[in-house]
Amino acid sequence: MEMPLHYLSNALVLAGIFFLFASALGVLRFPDTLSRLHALAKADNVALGCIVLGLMIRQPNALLALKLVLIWSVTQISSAASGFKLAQQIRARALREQRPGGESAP
Amino acid sequence: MNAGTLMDLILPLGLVVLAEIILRQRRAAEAVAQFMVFGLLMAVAWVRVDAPDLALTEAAIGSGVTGALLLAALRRIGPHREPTRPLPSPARLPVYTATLLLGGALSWALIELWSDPVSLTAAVDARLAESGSSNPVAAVILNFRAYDTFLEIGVLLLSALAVYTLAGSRGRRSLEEPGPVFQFYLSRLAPLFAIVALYLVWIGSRRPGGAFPAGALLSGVGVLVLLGASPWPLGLHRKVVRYLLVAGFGVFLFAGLWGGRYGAMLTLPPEQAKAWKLLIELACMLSIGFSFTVLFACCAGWLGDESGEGT
Amino acid sequence: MTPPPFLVELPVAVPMVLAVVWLLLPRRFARFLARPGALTAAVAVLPCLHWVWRHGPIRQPLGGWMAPLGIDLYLDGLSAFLMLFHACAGAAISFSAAGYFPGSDAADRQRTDLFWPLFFLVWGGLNSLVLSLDLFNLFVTLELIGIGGVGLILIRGDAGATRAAMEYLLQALVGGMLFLLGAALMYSRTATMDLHLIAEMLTPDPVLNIGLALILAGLMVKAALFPMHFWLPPAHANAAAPVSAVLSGLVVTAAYVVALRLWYAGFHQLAPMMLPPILSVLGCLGIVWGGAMALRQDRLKRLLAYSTVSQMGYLFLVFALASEALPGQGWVWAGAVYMAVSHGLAKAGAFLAAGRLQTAYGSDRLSALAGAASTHPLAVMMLALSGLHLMGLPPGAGFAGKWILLMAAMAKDQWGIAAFILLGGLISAGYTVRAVEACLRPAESPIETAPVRAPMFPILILVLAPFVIGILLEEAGVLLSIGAPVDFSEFPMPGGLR
Amino acid sequence: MNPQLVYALAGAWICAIGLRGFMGEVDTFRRILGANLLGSGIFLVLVAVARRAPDGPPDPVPHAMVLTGIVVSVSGTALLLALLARLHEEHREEGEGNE
Repeated sequence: MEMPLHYLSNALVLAGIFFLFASALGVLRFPDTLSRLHALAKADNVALGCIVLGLMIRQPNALLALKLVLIWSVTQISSAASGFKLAQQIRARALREQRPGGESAP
Repeated sequence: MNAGTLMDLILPLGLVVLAEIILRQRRAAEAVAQFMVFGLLMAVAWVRVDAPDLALTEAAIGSGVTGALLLAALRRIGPHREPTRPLPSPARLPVYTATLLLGGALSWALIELWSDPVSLTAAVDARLAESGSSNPVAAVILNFRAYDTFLEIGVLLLSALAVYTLAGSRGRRSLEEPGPVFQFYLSRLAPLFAIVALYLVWIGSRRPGGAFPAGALLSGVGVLVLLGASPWPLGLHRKVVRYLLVAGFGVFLFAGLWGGRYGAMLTLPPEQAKAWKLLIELACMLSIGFSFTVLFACCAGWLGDESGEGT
Repeated sequence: MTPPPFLVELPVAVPMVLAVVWLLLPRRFARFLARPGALTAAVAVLPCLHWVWRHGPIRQPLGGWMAPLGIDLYLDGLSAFLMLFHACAGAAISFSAAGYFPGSDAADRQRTDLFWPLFFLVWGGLNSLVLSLDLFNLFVTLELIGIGGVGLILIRGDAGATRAAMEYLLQALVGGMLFLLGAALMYSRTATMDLHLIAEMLTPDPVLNIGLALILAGLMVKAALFPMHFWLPPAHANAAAPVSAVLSGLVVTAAYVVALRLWYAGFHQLAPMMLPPILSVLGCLGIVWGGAMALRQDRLKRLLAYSTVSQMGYLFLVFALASEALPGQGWVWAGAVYMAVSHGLAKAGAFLAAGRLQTAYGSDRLSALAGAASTHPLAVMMLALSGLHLMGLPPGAGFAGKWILLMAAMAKDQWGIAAFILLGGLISAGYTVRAVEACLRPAESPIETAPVRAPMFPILILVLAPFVIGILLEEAGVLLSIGAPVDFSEFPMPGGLR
Repeated sequence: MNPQLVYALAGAWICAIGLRGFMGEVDTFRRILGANLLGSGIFLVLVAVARRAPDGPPDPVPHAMVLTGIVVSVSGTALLLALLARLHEEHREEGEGNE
């Protein structure tokens, strides 16, 4: 019974790392700020979710697992709030500038 | 070559390279972002070197508060600051020689030092029972070298007071009205951070924690409230502001004078030590949190003196 | 005879209690705390002085933990003498500052009132700096004084005060960090931060040399020795007069005293052969450079700031002159302390006098001060008297210090250093005469001057104090010899030491 | 050569880079970052030195010193940044004033 759980947690952590890599790639490659913000918020949360799940399997007792979930939920809330505020600022700046090209400064 | 030693090679090398990259950044905003990453990597380094207390404090203060201060000041300086013209080449020679000299001499001295590790671990463990806390670092901070911590809280109080002499800056609050999402976030997380801060202070005497990371957490709450709420009244003529600022230093001084009766200043008799230290840590947490909030407000230019004409 | 429980910590605790009480009091009562508070802080030193004079040095372990683990305060002749200096200068500056910062409207009053908590905390820090024996504790105290000094500079400073304060803080921070790096190396070799314990374990080994070099580099930045002094003139010239008096008189001297205490605690065996000559060369260059720049200044406060740089150059000569060869070289050590204290007192008095002239005439430009001698004769006389101490003319303590350094230089036939000492005296005579002559020139048209509310007697006390020390030189020598790390067998003054 | 020496050497070179940043840069903002790096380097050296003993708990005294050092260096940095921001505001006002 021990080994399959071991492999499962390794697999989950690896998946998390892959998502992290994907989000980093997204931030570098996407053209404008809003889509980069999108990549950052979405992929990071999924990655952290996978890693937390993978680690929870390894925890000796339930309290540590609960703390990991708490970490993940606080990150989830704060990235949502900061993502919203960032988007608000970017949109406000884009409206202010109203350049014909509409290209918002990063 | 297991993963641990591999990481112990990559992390220090990464820190050194990142330090050089930070200074070579063309735009200041990128330099600040990388400086915050540097702070977090440093926190990981503290964990690898068996210093959990420092990891907490470095992550909370080193990258959190310092990052917030850098960003706040940057907003007023202009984030796209190019470095002004670099030093003329003849002036760079002494700088580079001094740098290499310092780096080389330090590395050589450290290699020389590594052979015989001398430390005070035994001396601290011997007297740990009398100090009223089982976490050795908390014992050293609040008992054996309490005078250092007392003066350091004085340094923080001084920098907060010094910032008020700078006040009266007409920083314009150009932030839009905080949206409902931010209000929701603020109303849920601020109490959570406060509870975690209190937990850190409470657990401080047994496991890594203590007043400094807790204070930094509180300053995070303060910064959030500053970002969210309308201009917060921080004028020094308000009684609550003055009391919060001086709480840590005042309680520490009072405890020191109270201890003076037992022979020397800052003597905490073993039976009362635990109670006194909890009181001191709570007061220091409040003072550290509030002082960093005031420092953030001044860097952001919101510390106008509301004695009549506000910002 | 065990000392009373709270004796050593009193001069540190009283100013800090005053700062806390100032912050807790409602605004309208806080202003009445200034003068009585300064007096209590000054009087708090007398019991220590009395105890040291009768019973000798005390080593007070703070918190009851002994040296390697805890931090010790060490009350000896030198620290009692310097705390007396801090008390006298601090009280005089407080009485003068109470009149200097009237602060008319509310906003201005709120900021100038901040002078008092900052000043009391810096005062407590200075007393702690002189008492402490722990390297890391010295680092934290130096930072406390540095950041307090920056806060003081910003209180009603002139236009360039913000930039000067920033440069001062940058240098103070990095100087402190170099000091901490040196202390870290010392700790990693000897597992203690206590000066006397390190001194006992001192085997000349290269790691401790590097540590000492870093510590001295940090202290040289903070004491504004020649190559690292560029932050000092703008900072001291742009601050308000009482603040410049605190910075130039007390803070710079305290950083020097830490270097003196380190050197004589036994670290001089550690120093590599070429360190003392480097320090003396830098000292001589500092004397000439500071003096030459002072001669060229057109503003009085800037002239006095450069004079501080020049005088600090003098003080660093003592490291080259104090070597084992000299029999009973305690008096060289005492000579340096006399010079440091007389410079601190005279410079504080000079800055306060310059402040009076600046408020009266609206600017401290020498060309604008013509006719000052007729309208403000006492202030100009104070300026002249303090210049006299800088020159080192008898019977002041400045003269005693310079005379001792001169004789030590000749005894070790360091003729170069002796020549520079005399040259420095000539240069300081030059810029003093230049400043006083500018005030003596008759004004073309009678200028109405603004009323000056700061009292005159504090400046009188500050300028006359070095004379008092000069007269009581033997008692001062006996006081300094208590618990001193050097022997005083051949005190060269007439009558020597009983 | 146990792993902690690598951290100590890294700390030494971060100090060197921080000092170069402080002395070598002209822009004050970079100099403040350099001073902070110098501080972090010193703290890394101090804590790595505390971990020299191969076994047993690390030496708590340098840990306490670094905790104090971090708060001192951050309060110094905060005051520096407030001064720098204020300086830029004064220049901008002068700029607007005499244009």
